[in-house]
Amino acid sequence: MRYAFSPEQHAFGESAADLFAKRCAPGAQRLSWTDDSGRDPALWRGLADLGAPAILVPDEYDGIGGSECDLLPVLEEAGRQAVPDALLEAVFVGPFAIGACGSEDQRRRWLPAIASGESRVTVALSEGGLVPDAHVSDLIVLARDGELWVHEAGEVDLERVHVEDPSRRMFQVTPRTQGELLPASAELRDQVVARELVGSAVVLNGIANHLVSATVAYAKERQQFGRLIGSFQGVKHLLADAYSKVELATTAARAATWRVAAADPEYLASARLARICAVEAEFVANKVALQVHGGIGFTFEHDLQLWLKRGKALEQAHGGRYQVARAAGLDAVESAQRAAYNEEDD
Amino acid sequence: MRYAFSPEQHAFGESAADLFAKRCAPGAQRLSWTDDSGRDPALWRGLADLGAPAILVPDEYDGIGGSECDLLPVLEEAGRQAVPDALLEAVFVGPFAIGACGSEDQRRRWLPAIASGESRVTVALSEGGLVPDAHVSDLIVLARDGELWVHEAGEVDLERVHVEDPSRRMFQVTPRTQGELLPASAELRDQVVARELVGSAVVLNGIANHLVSATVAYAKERQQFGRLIGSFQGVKHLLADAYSKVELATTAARAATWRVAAADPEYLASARLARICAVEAEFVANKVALQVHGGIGFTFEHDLQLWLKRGKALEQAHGGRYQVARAAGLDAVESAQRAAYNEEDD
Amino acid sequence: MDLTFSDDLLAFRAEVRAWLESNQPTGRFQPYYTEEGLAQHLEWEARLFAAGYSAPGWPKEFGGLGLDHWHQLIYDEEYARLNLPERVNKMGLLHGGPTVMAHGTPAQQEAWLPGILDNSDIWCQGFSEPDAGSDLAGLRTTGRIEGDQLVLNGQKTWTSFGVIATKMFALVRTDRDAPKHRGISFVILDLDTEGVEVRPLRQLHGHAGFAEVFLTEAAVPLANVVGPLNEGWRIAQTSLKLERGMGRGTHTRMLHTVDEIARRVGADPDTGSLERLGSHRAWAFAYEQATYELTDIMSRGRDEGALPSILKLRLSEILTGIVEEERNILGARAEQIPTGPPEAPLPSTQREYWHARAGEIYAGTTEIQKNIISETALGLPREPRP
Amino acid sequence: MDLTFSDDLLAFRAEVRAWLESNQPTGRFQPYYTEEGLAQHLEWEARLFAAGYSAPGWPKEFGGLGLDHWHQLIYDEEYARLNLPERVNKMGLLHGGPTVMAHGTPAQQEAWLPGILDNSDIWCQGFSEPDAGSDLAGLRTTGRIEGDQLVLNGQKTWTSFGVIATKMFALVRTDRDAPKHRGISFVILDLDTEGVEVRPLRQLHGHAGFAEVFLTEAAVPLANVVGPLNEGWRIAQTSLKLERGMGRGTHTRMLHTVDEIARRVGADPDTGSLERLGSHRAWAFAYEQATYELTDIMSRGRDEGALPSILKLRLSEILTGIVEEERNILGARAEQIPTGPPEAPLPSTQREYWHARAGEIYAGTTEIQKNIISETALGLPREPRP
Repeated sequence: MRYAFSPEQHAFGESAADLFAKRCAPGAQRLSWTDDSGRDPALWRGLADLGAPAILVPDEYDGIGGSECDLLPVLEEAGRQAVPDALLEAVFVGPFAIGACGSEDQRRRWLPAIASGESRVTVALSEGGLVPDAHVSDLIVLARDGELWVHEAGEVDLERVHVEDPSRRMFQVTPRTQGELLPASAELRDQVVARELVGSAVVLNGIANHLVSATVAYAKERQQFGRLIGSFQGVKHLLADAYSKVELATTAARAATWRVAAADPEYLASARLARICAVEAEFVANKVALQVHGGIGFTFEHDLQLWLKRGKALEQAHGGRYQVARAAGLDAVESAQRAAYNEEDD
Repeated sequence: MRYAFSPEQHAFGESAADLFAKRCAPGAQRLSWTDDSGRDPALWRGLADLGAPAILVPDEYDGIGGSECDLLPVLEEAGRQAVPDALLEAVFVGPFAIGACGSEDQRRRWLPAIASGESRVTVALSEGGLVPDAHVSDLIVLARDGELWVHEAGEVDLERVHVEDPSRRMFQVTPRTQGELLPASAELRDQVVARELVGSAVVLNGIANHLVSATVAYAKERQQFGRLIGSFQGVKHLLADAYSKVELATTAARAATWRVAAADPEYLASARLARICAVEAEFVANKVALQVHGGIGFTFEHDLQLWLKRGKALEQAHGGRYQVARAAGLDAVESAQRAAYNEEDD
Repeated sequence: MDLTFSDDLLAFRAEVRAWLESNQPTGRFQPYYTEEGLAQHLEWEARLFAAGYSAPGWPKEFGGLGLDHWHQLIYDEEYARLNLPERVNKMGLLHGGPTVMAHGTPAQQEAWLPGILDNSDIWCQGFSEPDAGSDLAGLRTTGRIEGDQLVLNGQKTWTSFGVIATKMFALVRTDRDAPKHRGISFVILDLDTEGVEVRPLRQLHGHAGFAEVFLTEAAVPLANVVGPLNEGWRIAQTSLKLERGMGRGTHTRMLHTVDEIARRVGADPDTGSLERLGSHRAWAFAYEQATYELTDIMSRGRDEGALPSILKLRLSEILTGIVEEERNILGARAEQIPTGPPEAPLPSTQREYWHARAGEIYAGTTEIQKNIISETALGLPREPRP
Repeated sequence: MDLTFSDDLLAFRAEVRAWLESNQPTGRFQPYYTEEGLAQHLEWEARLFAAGYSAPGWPKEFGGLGLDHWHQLIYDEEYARLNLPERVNKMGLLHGGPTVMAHGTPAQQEAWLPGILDNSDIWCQGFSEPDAGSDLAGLRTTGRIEGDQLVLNGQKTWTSFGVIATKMFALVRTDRDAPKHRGISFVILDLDTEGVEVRPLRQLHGHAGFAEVFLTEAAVPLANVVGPLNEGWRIAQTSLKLERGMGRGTHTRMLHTVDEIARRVGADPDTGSLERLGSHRAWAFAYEQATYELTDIMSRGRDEGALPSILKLRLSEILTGIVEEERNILGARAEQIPTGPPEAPLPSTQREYWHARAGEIYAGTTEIQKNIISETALGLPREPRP
């Protein structure tokens, strides 16, 4: 067993981190808020050059044929740097959905362009839900009547829906045509859902990680009552609590990603568990970060808001906090019943 | 408006407190644990002399015809001193149930003896639930098929069921006869339920109050790292949090008792709300008390266990933590719908 | 115990309700820091003033209604019940004005109080500084006496209503050699004084009514000091106590938000949502009752003890719990807003959300309240000084 | 990343499972501090010893199985999976023995280690004192050198297995003039030494295996000091680190308790219970995986950093959450026990309940872990010393 990233995975994450630092520093991101598109083509080009959208595309369609685990450091880093882009959909859920659920013909038509970055894909798995980054996507995967459908960009009407986080771009998508059905089994659709859940958990863990570390840094420089505020137990204990939760959630998301990639029998349940931990850990980190920053964290000028708002948005996106907890509860009930049945069997 | 107890109410509470201090000090209570009955007839006699069981009995049946608010200081004090006796049932819920729900004949037969303390009553409002102090009670009120029934002591079989708190005496009661139906309307039965909920909240608040104050006292004398532990923010903040919750819960229970006594249209909903606050506040006080006491609080010899175990038992007794919260949620839904309806009406 | 409102109070409630209902503005106002919004607010304020409803808590001699604590509570409940516009001169009405009444000279009272009532002056508070947040007494803005003038240098921040205010009551350090809590004075300054620069301070939820105020050799008359020189800390307690005390209509707005959640839950009730709703409703009830209890105590002139801090601590936690639950119920829709940021302020759900979280910080953070409660109500020892 | 167990480990799991399943005792044991219970435990221990399964983590040269971290984890998981009896010589096997191996002389190792393996000696730990709980280094028990003897005076408490132990490893102050963390020595004493009195310490849930140990002029050979005199604090870190690290089968037992709750919820599922269950299951999964991650780190000889403290902190909170939920599901039945207190110890639901809460206190309280994490992992400054 080895929980650490391989040297290649680590290097891949570092390259992505460098790219994000260059293209999406908070200052640059603020400029994008008044921009109509809000998206940086050079960021996408850079990711494509790194091979990010090719990782989950099989070799035979000009992809890299890598593992979900390879993308884990990139998604974590995207959260850590609050990257303003629906990367989760574009490099993780989208390419996998088309590769796993598409027909041979569909794969041949779409995957090579996805792998090269020429064609960008986005996804909305909740029926009627908003679609992130639809305005810069060439292919849009939508859930409808329990199936997955692909729409090409020219065949849909987009209406922008404003959201609290000015870096997010969300759209109501109205297809003008029926689109193409991805002929997937329910099992394959579950595999897509599991990737959304676990990938979303990984991004949230990155956000939470930054919220804690930025707050620790602030607590080491802010003085009140003649002391660094980070020396008060009232502050230390809040941060230790948040940090320890984020650490456990990060481990859980890595393990769940492994199970999802390995098609472990428990992959869907594990993805749900990882997302529950990630949401709860980010929730606490979000609360503590703003509380310890105090007034300064509330100013529009302070960059903390990037992570605060992104975090709150992702707590509710990709499944809903309590909906996922309920599903995980049902998983636990079923698994306990199976265990009891097996014991009787022995 | 006046939230403070009247001088009479205050004096009544003080008298009860003196009686409890004399009869139920922790040392005496420990002796009762190996005692078969576990109950002190002198305590009951003392309470009867104070008039406690007569308060809710109307004048015309030799009672005092007082208000539920008059008994509030006694019940709070019973919690604060962890009195080993089902007082809630014997002086609050029981006498009210028979007075409110009994026929004229039943009232005439039973109430005078209840008021004088000659006859003791106990109650179990959850169907099939255990009955506290049935072994020292002359009348047992049970819920069955949605109605309330009275059984006399000689007509039931008792089986003691051991519980974690060695001061509590709980019984499975099996009636040998049908008993007498209390011919009450659903509305009157709700009034009985409301008294159980709010009375239980008041007792819990007393328990929580002691847990916090005993822990504050300990934190002022225990030294570690060359400091009183009560000077660490890690300890202070836990205690301030628990204390503030107990204070609010105490106010809520007093207000709800008033509404119950006044048959305010919201009396049942208010009783539920008071119980929710009491349970949540005691839960936190229980946790903090043991945590701050540390190892010493875990010893069998330390008296903290009296309140720890009583508190845990009462969190679940008299309605169940989440059951009451659900019912209160439904109350809120209905009240919001009524409000919306009235607004439209305007 | 007696928890009924007197007939007198019930009659007053009916009277206030009738007036507010028939005089309330139609439609929602723009934020006060926009030109249109300010005009809307001032017109409404003028209507309140004309009817004598501007300062219910002020003594009649100063132009108020002279209401006692209970009548004020009723007034505030009715005002909150209709969700009427925030009072733009709140800092003058509730903090600055009462401080001047308690500690000012007759000349100061005559000079300043009428302007608060009729909004010819809008007041703001100059207490917080970049390095003096929780540690308010660590403030560094100085006041140097030159003849009959006090020359101010420093920076104030988090000045609510700062962008529309004309006057500020501020704490400044007039004796640098005195211990931290001494040598501070309480002074009133005109914001058009030379050397005063007001910059809007936008918050993360778009609200832009707060300000930073920079003071550079700003000279104000020494006569503008309220109370004795160097006694400002003591004087300010009047204002701080009011700030840490209850917002008298807060419980009404809190119960209203719970009702909104209840309506949404009611559309598709499940036990999980009902349980959480029940708990939120319970604590909102407890908070309401504790507000009444504090009013009861104040109206009898009894010592409030740590109750204001207890209410502040619980208020912020109860409210954040409620607004988080609102997000849970809205789910993915919780982030949606009608117009695009960053130009427009967030609409009510998100505004109230962040405002509730701010409540754990302003007017004494949660941590400060816990220190106060544990030291005053519980008598636990202070932290050792470094 | 590679999160699969090697074939070697899978084979070992099968082997251990097969042996444990066919050799496990039938029926539940009485508590070890009863005569009957001790006999049952010792018989089971003898069976483990005979099969070489007594000390899986000890090197082969000392009679152990010489298992590496991963094999030990597998062993502990399998042991926990069958809910097998607690090892009564845990303090010797996991704490005292390894400390003697690391710091003892060959003569000490030869004299003491075999007795731990075959239970001819049962060990207990003498660290805590009435006034030295969280502040362990505040211990007051003294050791006075007289010739070749160390004469002990003082009191130890919270001595688990104290009532059945024959030997204790203890920390005593041998230089009163040295700073707090210096001048402490690590010494092994026979509990039948004259001047040693062991009194059972009953806990609130009836468990009576702990003890208080009173030392009055108890003379032990100076040769029983492990490591250099006055270096006991450093020596004890070996033992403390093990204590604060993971209990290797804890995650298995935790998941088992969640399964029990799931079975009860399954009988009548509602969204409230399912949501809480889902959350508990999630954190139990995270704790399991973090246990594996720590094993991974240790097996590579890499620095564990604050991970043991993180695990300890989260473990106790996750576990108390789970046992509280068990009470919620049992409702009014949660308090019921089969036999009457105070004679009998509480049955498993209540025993595990209080034991979980004790977990927030023993081996470094939650507050101490938060201090450690914030100072070591996050680099936050220490509290100023008074």
